[in-house]
Amino acid sequence: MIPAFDFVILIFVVICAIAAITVKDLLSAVMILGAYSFFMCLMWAEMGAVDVAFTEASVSAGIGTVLLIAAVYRTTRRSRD
Amino acid sequence: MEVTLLIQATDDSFRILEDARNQAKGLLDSARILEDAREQAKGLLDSARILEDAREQAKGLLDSTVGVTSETRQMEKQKIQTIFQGVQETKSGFQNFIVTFSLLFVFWILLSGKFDMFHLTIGVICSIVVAHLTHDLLFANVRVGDTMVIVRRFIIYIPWLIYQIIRANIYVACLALSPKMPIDPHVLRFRTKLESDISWVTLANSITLTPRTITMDIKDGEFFVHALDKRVADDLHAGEMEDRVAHIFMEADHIYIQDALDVARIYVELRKWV
Amino acid sequence: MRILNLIVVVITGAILIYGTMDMPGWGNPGSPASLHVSPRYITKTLEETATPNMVTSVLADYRAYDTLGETVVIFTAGMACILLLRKRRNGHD
Amino acid sequence: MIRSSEDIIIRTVSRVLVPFIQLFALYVIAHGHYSPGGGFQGGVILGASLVLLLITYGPKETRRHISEKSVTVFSSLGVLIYSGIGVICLLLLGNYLDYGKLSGILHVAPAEARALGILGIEIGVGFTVMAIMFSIFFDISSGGKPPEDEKE
Amino acid sequence: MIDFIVSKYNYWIYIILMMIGFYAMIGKRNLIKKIIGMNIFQTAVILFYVSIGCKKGGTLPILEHAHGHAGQVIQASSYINPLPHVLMLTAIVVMVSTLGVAIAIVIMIYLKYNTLEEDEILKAIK
Amino acid sequence: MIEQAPVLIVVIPLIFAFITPLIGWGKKELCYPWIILALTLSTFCSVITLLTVINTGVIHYHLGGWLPPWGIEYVVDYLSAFVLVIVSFISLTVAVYSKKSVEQELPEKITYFYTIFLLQITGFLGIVVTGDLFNLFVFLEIASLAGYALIAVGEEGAPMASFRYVIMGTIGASFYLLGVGYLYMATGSLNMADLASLLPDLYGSRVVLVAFTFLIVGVAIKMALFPLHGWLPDAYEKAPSSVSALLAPLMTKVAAYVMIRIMFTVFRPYFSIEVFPITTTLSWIAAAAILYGALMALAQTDLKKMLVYILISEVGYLVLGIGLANKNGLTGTILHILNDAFMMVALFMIVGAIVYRCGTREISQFRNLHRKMPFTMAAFVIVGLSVVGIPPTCGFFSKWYLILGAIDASQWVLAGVLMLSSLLNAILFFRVIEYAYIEPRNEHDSGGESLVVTSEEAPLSMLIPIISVTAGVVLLGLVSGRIISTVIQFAVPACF
Repeated sequence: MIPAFDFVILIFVVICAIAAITVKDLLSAVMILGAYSFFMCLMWAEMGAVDVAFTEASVSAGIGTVLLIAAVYRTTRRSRD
Repeated sequence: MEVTLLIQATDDSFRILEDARNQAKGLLDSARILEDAREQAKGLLDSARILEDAREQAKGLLDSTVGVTSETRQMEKQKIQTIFQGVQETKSGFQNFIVTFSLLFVFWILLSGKFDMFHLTIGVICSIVVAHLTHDLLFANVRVGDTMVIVRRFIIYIPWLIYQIIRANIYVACLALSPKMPIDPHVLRFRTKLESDISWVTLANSITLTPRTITMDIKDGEFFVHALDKRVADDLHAGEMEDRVAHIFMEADHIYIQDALDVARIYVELRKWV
Repeated sequence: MRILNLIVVVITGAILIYGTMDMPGWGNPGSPASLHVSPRYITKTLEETATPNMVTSVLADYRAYDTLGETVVIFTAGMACILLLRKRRNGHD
Repeated sequence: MIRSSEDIIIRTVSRVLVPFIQLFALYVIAHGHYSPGGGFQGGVILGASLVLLLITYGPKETRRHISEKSVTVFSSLGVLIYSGIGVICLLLLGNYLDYGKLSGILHVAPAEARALGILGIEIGVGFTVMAIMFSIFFDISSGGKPPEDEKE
Repeated sequence: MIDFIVSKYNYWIYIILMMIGFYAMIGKRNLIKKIIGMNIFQTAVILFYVSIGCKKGGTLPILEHAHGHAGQVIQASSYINPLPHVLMLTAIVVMVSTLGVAIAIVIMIYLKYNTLEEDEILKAIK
Repeated sequence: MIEQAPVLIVVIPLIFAFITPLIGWGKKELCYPWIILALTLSTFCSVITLLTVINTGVIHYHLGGWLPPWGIEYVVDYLSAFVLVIVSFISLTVAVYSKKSVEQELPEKITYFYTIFLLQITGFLGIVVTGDLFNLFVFLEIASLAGYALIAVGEEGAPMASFRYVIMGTIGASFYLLGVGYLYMATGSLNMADLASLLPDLYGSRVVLVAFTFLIVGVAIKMALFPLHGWLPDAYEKAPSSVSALLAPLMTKVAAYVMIRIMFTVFRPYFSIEVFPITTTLSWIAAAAILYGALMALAQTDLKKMLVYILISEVGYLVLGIGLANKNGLTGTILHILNDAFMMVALFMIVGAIVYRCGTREISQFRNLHRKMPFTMAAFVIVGLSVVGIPPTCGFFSKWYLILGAIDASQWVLAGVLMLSSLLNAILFFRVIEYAYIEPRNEHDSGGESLVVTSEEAPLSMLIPIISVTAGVVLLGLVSGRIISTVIQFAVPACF
């Protein structure tokens, strides 16, 4: 556990989270969410939770993002907020 | 009166004679022109024959220089021979399966690193299952019976590719570090002699892996490559990489075994008829 | 409406921050969570389940029933998606 | 939405990669005892390889490899393996999911029997998760239209 | 005071993330945005659990030398607490299942009303 | 095999649910008898469990053979055995009832509908039987996910209602999970009994206070307690009729059970009464819920919507008993879990039957319904009387205990609210009965037409559950004294 590294990732995670809910284009929001999940998983791996990180990487950053992208393609990219 | 008539007749005959002479002259002239044309045609034919010779010579030259593909051809010839002689079914599916299985099992051992009985057994079982499910995927468009050779050649190809990558890296570093930055990016477009999609992709990925060039698109055998400067483009046109990829997948400048197989079937039919 | 939502969110955050005051420090080896139940998982896993990865042994043995529940959750979700979205192909089911 | 992809590079690369992805998934399932991973992660990776096939080759080609019926069978089979192991423990007069009792039929020490029981349920979880992840993606991407329309 | 804040920075970040997700869930009008908020919210809870399990001076929860040193005594303090990780594996699964069902419902809604904005849908239902 | 009964209650429907899709591929018609079989077995096991508990006391079942703080434990005491029997019996009834209405509403999705239906019930049973906080969360999620899916296949507007339920339900579940995490952080344990012995030393800690708050708020969202009830009316109104007949009685009751568990088992009763005085607040919120539900129900013209608001008011009764926190109040609540489950399932089944035959739920179009469906309407009248609280029926007794509890706590206002709500309910039901029974006088022309109305009773598979539950409503009223003396007085936490 290196606090400085940890801290940088935490800041990055917060930025990604805010961006994901403010971006108007849904596809971008979904991609940012994927990045968010990935940074989250990086942080967990760094905190020693390798199994959780592995699962998060394969589930949230992988399948979850794919499902959301499929949904966005299936519906629409536009959003009003 | 009589004299007048005579003179007139003589005049007329003279005129006719004159006309005839003129016509004969014209005919002679045209005949001479024809003669000339014939001469020229003859020359052309000669030159064509010379060209033919030159082409033959060039072909022979090509054969002797591009020695890399001759081994392939030899092999294919033998195989075609057997196909036509025995007209037998090749056991391609099974061989594909075996090759896929051994590849996957090697991959498993690399991942696992455990050599006790239990884990090796699991590895064998998993490899068999996956190979059974996907052997038609891994070698989908590859011609019959060549998988062993392809894998061997591919493994030999990798060190060369790494060497190319290192060389290109140094080159790009020199370009970037030199004070003038003499880069001249442009898009190349060329048609490849490769034929199957797997060889296209191998070539495209090799091009992309090498720094300074990126494959942007492939459309029906036409490559669009982004290159960093002119020298790179010349390198690509020289086509060493293409030749090597062709060598791996046994393509270009040889007979297809697949075709031979097709023809063999017709051949058998014909023999029945006759 | 938006203000109301914001107020709810801020109140939740405030309660959480209030709770954080009494928490043991981050990564403290003496916190109750690392003293009460978990030591047995760490020390006995090899002897009782022959599995060096504690997460696997807890997941699939000590708390296997949770994992069964987890698998059922996945199964439910899959069946739910089929129920909601899949139309029959014409004729046969 | 899903039809087979036109791009030759994607088609070929995914074709070559799928066997290796699947083998890696099986490795993750089988080595859950020693390294991070287990049934769930491996199942998700297996499902992802099927999703890759689906988005590059389209539903028709994918159905040749895994049909809708076998998806349903697999998803039920996985949970049945899991709960079936539990029921076997019940029949061996243990409590539900008490793998230690399996040593009676496997002829190994109780701890080893537990390890084998763990492997068994990981396989079950892997089956279910693979089938369900694929099925959820299939349903969402076909989006309520019968598959016939998607086949171009 | 600074020490107090710094020693628990993980918890502060998790609270911030949770508030972001919570706000997106109840404040945003777009259905996909709500789902994204849901994801962030649940991830924040998972971050909290993982932070509980953390132990300074501990290594990964996988025993080293599993076979060679059978007689060696295993110190509980030298490994990270595995229990929260197990719980969170389950929670992640629950998360993705909820995501799948929610997306399926959103697609049903879109097929019927052709929009993803909550107020427009409510208007269409009325 | 008797000692394995607690786990079989959950595992039997689980395994049957996994096989249901495979059966559906073969022959769709077999799904219905299949789930009836599963639920019958499960009900049988739960009755055995209840009898065992009455005879020998609390059952501890260790899953996987691990001892409690390390493994997961099933604890079946009087309260959970009692709720188990209620849940399994009610779901068996609804399953019998569901045949015709599912065939009418979802003809092509029968297989998957029944699969999820069974999983839903499994979720409820798992919540009730477990003794582990995290295991409870897992089964709560199974029940919720199944519920989202079942609601979304309903009529026009159901997907949107279901989506709001998804959002609210996820918030509730995450709050619950967060509360569990705080408790785990403070104590290091997840087992309820273990927590109960560890927590009293920590009651001053802010971590525990926050954990308690989040647990209660999370459960209250799942339960649709008054200010957090926003998702409920639309969701239950628009669900298919057999689904609302399953969810409406059970979801709220199970959540009430969880609330009792958390407040009086995981935490000692004096925590929520003295250390962190939340019970008084809860009882006032409950009173507001009762009045709000009854008043909103008055404003509805749609019978199902009216029932949904009555349900909100019934949730108020349950929480009121918890909030009073004395012996009579809790007895009332536990008795009301039983009675209300029976009354609500009867009412929602009746609405489903009416919709099945007439295709309408508007109260104003119910003219001559007593001629068309005499048995159904008779059942409606009896259950209506019970909801109002007329003595021989069971609804009276639980209200009686609640009022006693309010008097014990000397909360006269709450007792008044209970009386007032009975009055409001009387008005509500009388309005419906008036439309259904009293024929319009001035329409002589159409009077002839009304005589022609032939008896078009609901099909037998619907009528039998309705009539048996209605008989149960009366019967429970008659034997409620015995129920209290054999089960409920032991189910109430010992310190009251």
